[in-house]
Amino acid sequence: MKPTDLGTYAKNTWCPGCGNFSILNAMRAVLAQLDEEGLPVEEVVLVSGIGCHGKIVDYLNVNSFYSIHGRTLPVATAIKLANPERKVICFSGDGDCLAEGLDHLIFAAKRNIDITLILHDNRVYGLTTGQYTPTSPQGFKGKSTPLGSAEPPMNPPELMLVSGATYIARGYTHGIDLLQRLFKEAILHKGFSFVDVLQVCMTYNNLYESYNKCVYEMKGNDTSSFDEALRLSRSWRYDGPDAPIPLGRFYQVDAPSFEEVFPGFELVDLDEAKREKKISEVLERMI
Amino acid sequence: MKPTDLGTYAKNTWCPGCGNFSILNAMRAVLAQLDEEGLPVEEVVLVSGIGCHGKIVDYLNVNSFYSIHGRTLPVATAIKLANPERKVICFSGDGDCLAEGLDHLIFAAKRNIDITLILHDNRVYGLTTGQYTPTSPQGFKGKSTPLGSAEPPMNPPELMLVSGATYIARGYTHGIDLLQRLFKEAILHKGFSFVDVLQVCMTYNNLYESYNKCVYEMKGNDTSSFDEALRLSRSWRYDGPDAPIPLGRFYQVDAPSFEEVFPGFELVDLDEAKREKKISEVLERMI
Amino acid sequence: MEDFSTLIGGIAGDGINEAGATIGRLFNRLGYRIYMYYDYPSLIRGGHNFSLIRAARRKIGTHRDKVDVLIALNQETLERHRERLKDKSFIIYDADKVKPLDLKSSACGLPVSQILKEEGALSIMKNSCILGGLCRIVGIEWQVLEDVLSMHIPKELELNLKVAHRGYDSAVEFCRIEGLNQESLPIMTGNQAIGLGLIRAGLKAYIAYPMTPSSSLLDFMAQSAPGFGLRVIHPENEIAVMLMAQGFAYAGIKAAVGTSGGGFCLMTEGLSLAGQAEMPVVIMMAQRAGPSTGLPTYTAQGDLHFILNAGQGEFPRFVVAPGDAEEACRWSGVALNMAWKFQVPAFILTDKSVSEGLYSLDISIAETREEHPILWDGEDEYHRYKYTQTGVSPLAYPSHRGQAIKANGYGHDEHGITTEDPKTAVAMADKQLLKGEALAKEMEEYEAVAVHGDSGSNTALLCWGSNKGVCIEAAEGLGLKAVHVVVLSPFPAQRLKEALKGAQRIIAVEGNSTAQLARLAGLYGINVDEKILKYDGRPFSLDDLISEIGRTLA
Amino acid sequence: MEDFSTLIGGIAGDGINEAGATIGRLFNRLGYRIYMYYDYPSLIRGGHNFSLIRAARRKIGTHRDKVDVLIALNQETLERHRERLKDKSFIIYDADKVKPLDLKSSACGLPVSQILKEEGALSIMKNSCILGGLCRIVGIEWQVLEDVLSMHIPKELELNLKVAHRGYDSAVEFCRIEGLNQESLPIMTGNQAIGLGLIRAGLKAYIAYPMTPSSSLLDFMAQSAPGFGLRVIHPENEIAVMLMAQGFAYAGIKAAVGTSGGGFCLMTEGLSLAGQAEMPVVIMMAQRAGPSTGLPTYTAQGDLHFILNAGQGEFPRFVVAPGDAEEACRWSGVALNMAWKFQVPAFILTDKSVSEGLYSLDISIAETREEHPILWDGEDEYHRYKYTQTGVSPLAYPSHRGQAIKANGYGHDEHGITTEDPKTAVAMADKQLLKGEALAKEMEEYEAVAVHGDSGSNTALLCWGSNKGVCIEAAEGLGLKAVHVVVLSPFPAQRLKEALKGAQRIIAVEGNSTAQLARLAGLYGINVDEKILKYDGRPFSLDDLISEIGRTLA
Ligand SMILES: Cc1ncc(C[n+]2csc(CCOP(=O)(O)OP(=O)(O)O)c2C)c(N)n1
Ligand SMILES: Cc1ncc(C[n+]2csc(CCOP(=O)(O)OP(=O)(O)O)c2C)c(N)n1
Ligand code: SF4
Ligand code: SF4
Ligand SMILES: [Mg+2]
Ligand SMILES: [Mg+2]
Repeated sequence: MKPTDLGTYAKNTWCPGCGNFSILNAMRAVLAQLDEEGLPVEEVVLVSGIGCHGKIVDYLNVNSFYSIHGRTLPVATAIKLANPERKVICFSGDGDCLAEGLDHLIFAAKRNIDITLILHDNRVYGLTTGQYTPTSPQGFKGKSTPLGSAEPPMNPPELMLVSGATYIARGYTHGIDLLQRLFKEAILHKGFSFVDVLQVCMTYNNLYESYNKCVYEMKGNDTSSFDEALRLSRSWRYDGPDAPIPLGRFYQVDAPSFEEVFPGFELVDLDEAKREKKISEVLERMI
Repeated sequence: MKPTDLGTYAKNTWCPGCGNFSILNAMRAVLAQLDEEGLPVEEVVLVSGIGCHGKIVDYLNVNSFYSIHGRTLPVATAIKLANPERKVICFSGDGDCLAEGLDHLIFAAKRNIDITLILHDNRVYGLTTGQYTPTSPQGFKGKSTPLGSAEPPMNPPELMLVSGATYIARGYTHGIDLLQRLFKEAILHKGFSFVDVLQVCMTYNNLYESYNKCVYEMKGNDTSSFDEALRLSRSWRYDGPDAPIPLGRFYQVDAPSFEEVFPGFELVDLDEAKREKKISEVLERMI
Repeated sequence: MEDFSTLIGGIAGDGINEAGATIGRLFNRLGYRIYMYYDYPSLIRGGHNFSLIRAARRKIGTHRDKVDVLIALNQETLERHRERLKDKSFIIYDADKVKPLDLKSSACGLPVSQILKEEGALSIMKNSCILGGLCRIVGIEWQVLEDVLSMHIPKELELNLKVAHRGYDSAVEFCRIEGLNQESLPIMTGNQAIGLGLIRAGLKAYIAYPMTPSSSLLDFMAQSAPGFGLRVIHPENEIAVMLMAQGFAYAGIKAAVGTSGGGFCLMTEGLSLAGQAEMPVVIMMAQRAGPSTGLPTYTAQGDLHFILNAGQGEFPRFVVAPGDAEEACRWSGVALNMAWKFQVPAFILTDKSVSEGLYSLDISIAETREEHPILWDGEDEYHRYKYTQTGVSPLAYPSHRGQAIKANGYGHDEHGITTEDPKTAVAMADKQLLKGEALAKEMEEYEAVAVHGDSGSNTALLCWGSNKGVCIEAAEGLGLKAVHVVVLSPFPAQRLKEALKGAQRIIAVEGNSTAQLARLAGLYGINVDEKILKYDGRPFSLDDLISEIGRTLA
Repeated sequence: MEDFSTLIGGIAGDGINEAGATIGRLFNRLGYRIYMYYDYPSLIRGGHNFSLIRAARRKIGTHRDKVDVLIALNQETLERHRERLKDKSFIIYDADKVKPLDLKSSACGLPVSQILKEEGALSIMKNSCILGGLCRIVGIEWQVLEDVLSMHIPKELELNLKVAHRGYDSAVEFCRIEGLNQESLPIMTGNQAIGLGLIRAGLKAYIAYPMTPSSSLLDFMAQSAPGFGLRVIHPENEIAVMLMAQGFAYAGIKAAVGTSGGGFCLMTEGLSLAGQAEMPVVIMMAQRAGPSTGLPTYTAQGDLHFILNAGQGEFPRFVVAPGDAEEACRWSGVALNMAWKFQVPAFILTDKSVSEGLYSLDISIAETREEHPILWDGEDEYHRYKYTQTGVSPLAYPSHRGQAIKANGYGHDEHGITTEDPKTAVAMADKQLLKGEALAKEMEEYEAVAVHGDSGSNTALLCWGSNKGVCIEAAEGLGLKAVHVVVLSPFPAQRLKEALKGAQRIIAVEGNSTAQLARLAGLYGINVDEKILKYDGRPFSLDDLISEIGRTLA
């Protein structure tokens, strides 16, 4: 399977130069490669939120559920629990996932459910034309905060770390090799995988220049160490533009995943006769 | 003012022995004392969620808004922004605040808005008669999880620490002196104060015995150190019942609070004539 | 005596609900049909709880004001309910806690505490003691009680039996309840009946965040999960609940959710998604007295129009409001079938009365079998939203090599790819209309409106949901017609008109302050003449309704 | 020429909305009244956007299919809209990008890129160039354009003017738009008008999470915040939005929120809280094509019954659906006043057409002054929910020494303390009914239904919201009556009946697939004979509607 086999007839409507193209291309390549390597693409289900990022599912000829703003994870959770064989990948925005749907994100991490979440972290609401998000730096002048936002930013990798995610990484949309590597690792990781992608929004928050100056790839860090992961994830906290920004894998540990523990018993699929018999037993006990 | 002056005619409907009585008594004492010390009680506004905890506002003859499940903080935020002079105190449950309303909790911490949140953390849904909550240990056998819950617990103080809360402490409902001290500190702290109270639910999750064995009061810890606060808050993570459980203040730092930064300009209160004049100016520019 | 009412009252924590159920089971064993109303405030210990258990030859679904036996576990019970005593009522009380009032009724104080102490029994076992006394007093044989306790007491059965026997021995016979020559039926709450109905129709997942009066369905499902292979999830909030249901639906797993008003609010966005993405999902929505938190443990019928119109945009939905456990069981299965047949949201709309009321259930009537949705034939390329004559597109679930199954909450084309093209938008809206019509057509086969009482009467009571039982009995007693609307959407206007034929005076009986069914019927030119509305959170008793009807007709 | 239509089209990112507004302003300066429809898909760069600007002597609120001038910034515009050309239309295009079609229309290609290059101007300045050309072609004096640009171009005015002049010089006059002897009015979107209406009536806080087509109200409020002393908050989600509004209300700060369908879903639980706790809150709810995400940038009138019934339980609400900017401005003020006078939620129900459409606004008509709520007199003990004859309890806000001001979403007594007592529950529900009646009574003073067109005609168009403009013009053109329902709750049944008096044929004109207003009117015995429904996300043009009416009446 070639990456191009995974395209659709949908017209791509991202802005020229948008970082989402890198995510799309990297994902397409990874899925095609995984298909070759024995993870058939029909076993993959994509779930997207609403925002520019969400459009990605239209561009991938893969099973998908185009959900609503902030709600990728509960949909994905059920798809995974319906059949733990599926590989479920969520595409979410920073407004989508860190504002509207933050609750679900933390619970997905807490449960360590085997889902991969790709955060298209452009630090702005793209599709609603430019408001601050939870990862915008304090003072961000967006449409809803023309005088600058009053809130300091959130640090998603750090938050994920204390919440229980077992794979945490950061990529950047200028750097498709790393993206591919991280996507593949994340998908293959058993447990909740969180990939924060510094996705540049050309139109409302063009940070190419500042990112290009600041990003560096972590090498040799101990990804099994909570403390080291914490230190590295706190070394840049989405505030100042000119601090070094670590890319790569922060953390990866092995831990029981939710779908392994849930529901706590062997799932049976009763045929109608067996079901009826069991129902009669229940009714008996109600006399 | 005596604490008893703060009572109401509402009949108390908590179970005998419920930890909520300690919280009520401690809060009553603290508010009465603060009133004497120059924080008039009418400047205080209480906001509660829904759960056993929520009933506390009925028992305090203080301004209050009995809100809905999970939603104390947005109500409280607006009350604070309406008039930053007010002291706003939220009473919230672990289901209320960590499941239904988790998003608001993290944003309140992120904003560091000057609100005090008392978490009645009985690690069970009391009022709906005994289901697991985000702080119940994995394997908790509640009504919705008769075979044991599949999720590991959340660690609220740790989560608050990385989210930006500037005052974080833990109390226990057997230990009213400490509770009073923490409540007072929290209320007087400028910024978001989070007090996790190990509130024993007699009926659905009676942990008195295990708590009595395990709790200890932190002494001499450096509450200005993020690292130390993190270490201490991670030293017990709501899982095993027999680890030492630190009580007291984990963290307190000084940082700009939301209502100081917001809205970014001096609020004016225009009289009608001035307002009309400004409206005319706006209209002029629309021709 | 073929209509016998018993009230047992005490504080929360006394186990009044279970004690009431046990009393129901005793009568059940004698061949009676049962209805029980359980009244409790929103607190865990203390306050005042009571169960009103009525037993009769015929199936019933309402309580009477007066009682034949009043069982008081505390003084408050006696005082609150003294008005319920008739000349020949009998009072049973815990002699160590209750000072008998100077009433004309016969009474028996059982030395409960003493017995418990002597037997070394726990306080909660006082119910066994009292029930022992009750059996003796009303002439129910010891063996019946022993059978019931043996079946339903999970722990320390021996001790309970001992205590019960002591109670039995301490009392004397006052009357003798005759056994009826009828078989015993299962007795269960409306929520349990819903659970069974859904399971029987093929449910595979149940997701809920606890909320009175829906929580007992979650309990039931969680308990039933291992036996029936159900995935039962209690996630972080109701938004997640509703979205998880859609993930399951997408994957081909039949799922239902349960909630009450405030929780349902949080599901409305997901509901609209189900509409657009055509995801089958069943919503058990148990009404309670609102607005907002309202009276969480009390009943109401205040959310009908909200349910009918919830979610932005236009899409068909199925709404059924069962009137008792039997209907709850049967129609829950229908709801699940309709959801999947037409790929629409389907509501089981109950209230606290139906959800938590206890009823006798005849399973042969309540039976609904699983129906299977239309599946993709595997030919050609799969299109999740293929246009068809009925508007219903064949389903496929992952995984199929070479096929991408694309669900979409955005405006989309047949394949499920987003489009904002005006023609496609119209075609998809027309598809929704078609599905609505097909669903309405299907419903013509179902008895969506039921006529009871004197069908020739020119006065008709018009009701829905939990008021079924009380309206039937009142109508029968007064020689009126009672028309019960079971399906609320698609609205069975034709059937309703036929049911009301000949009625010159229509009286709406509802548990709300604005007569919501009357409003709905008005849309179809059916105009109600009078309204009897109750909105204090309590269900009508038969006596309430009869006297209200008297006032209305006077 | 007193009815002149111009279309300008290009890709997203070309600034088509602003260019259209500028064209509107040009005509405005000549004394014309303006209406502009802006059409764009949900994307940021690319695709196809167009603005249709219509100028006429009288106030208008709809567009025509045909245009007098077609301005094409790209080839697609020319191709998509060629059908709109009349014999005498004129085409203006960017000669470097567009290959003129072989059409009979007169056309002028401007060497835009060349001009920009020569002047060293940015690409976005092409609009100035084109507008320069337009002015010359339709005979608008240079000075008018210079005035408009000077007022509205924030950056690089000089360069823009230069470029515009080059465009002006490159074109030749084709016709001459005569100035009208009317003053110029402010032109603004419905959302801006709402913002002004609310501010004028005393708004002090606006809270919203962005969502098309409500977001531009958030923009406007954020910009207006410093000048008017507004607290403008964009919080984590819509749940927070709605709850914050209640915190402000409790504190005595007049607040409004804004959203669209999906976001509104998340507010319904808070809405019900506002009902129970009697918190005044204004909700600007801008409809778009649903269900679910639907067509986010396109219009619909699909949420009327959802809004009327949202939230569990029963409580009164005010709902107004303004039909244009003037009504939006006036009635938004009324909504705020009613919310506080009766302590109820008040809705401003718009759709994309009204919210984002551009209109001329005569402020003298749109004026609504702030009214003040009934405040506590400071005597005795304060009771937040005191029973009164109108059901409205006097308000007090913290702080008052010795008084606890207790708001409560639970069932409560007068003081605001929780109770589940049945009598109090009834009294509080009756209080809600009383408030509803008082609100309805108050509304009798307002022109909640407007009659336009030929009031003597026996055929009436029945419409609401954004279809006002198109119905008026169609009715006037065809000699019909047009009845526009402005207030939807409390429903002005009496006024509507009067308005429809004499109409033998009522035609509902709506932007949905199920005729929601017709359904609502049906509740009051007002039955519609025909329905003209449009649900492709696009508003009716005058020509659409006239031909539909023709078909209907044929
Ligand atoms: C409940 C709800 N609220 C608001 C919106 C409107 N909305 C659509 S996209 C979007 C913001 C998207 O921002 P982000 O998630 O960061 O995605 P991006 O466009 O930047 O990729 C919003 C608020 C919505 N669709 N649903
Ligand atoms: C939206 C919503 N969902 C569910 C409920 C039902 N409910 C009431 S109290 C409660 C649980 C309370 O648990 P917690 O917050 O831990 O409070 P506790 O009773 O333990 O003090 C729930 C789920 C509700 N009121 N609103
Ligand atoms: S607005 Fe930003 S995020 Fe959206 S498509 Fe354009 S560049 Fe990408
Ligand atoms: S149920 Fe638990 S938390 Fe609630 S009142 Fe009783 S003891 Fe307290
Ligand atoms: Mg973003
Ligand atoms: Mg709790």
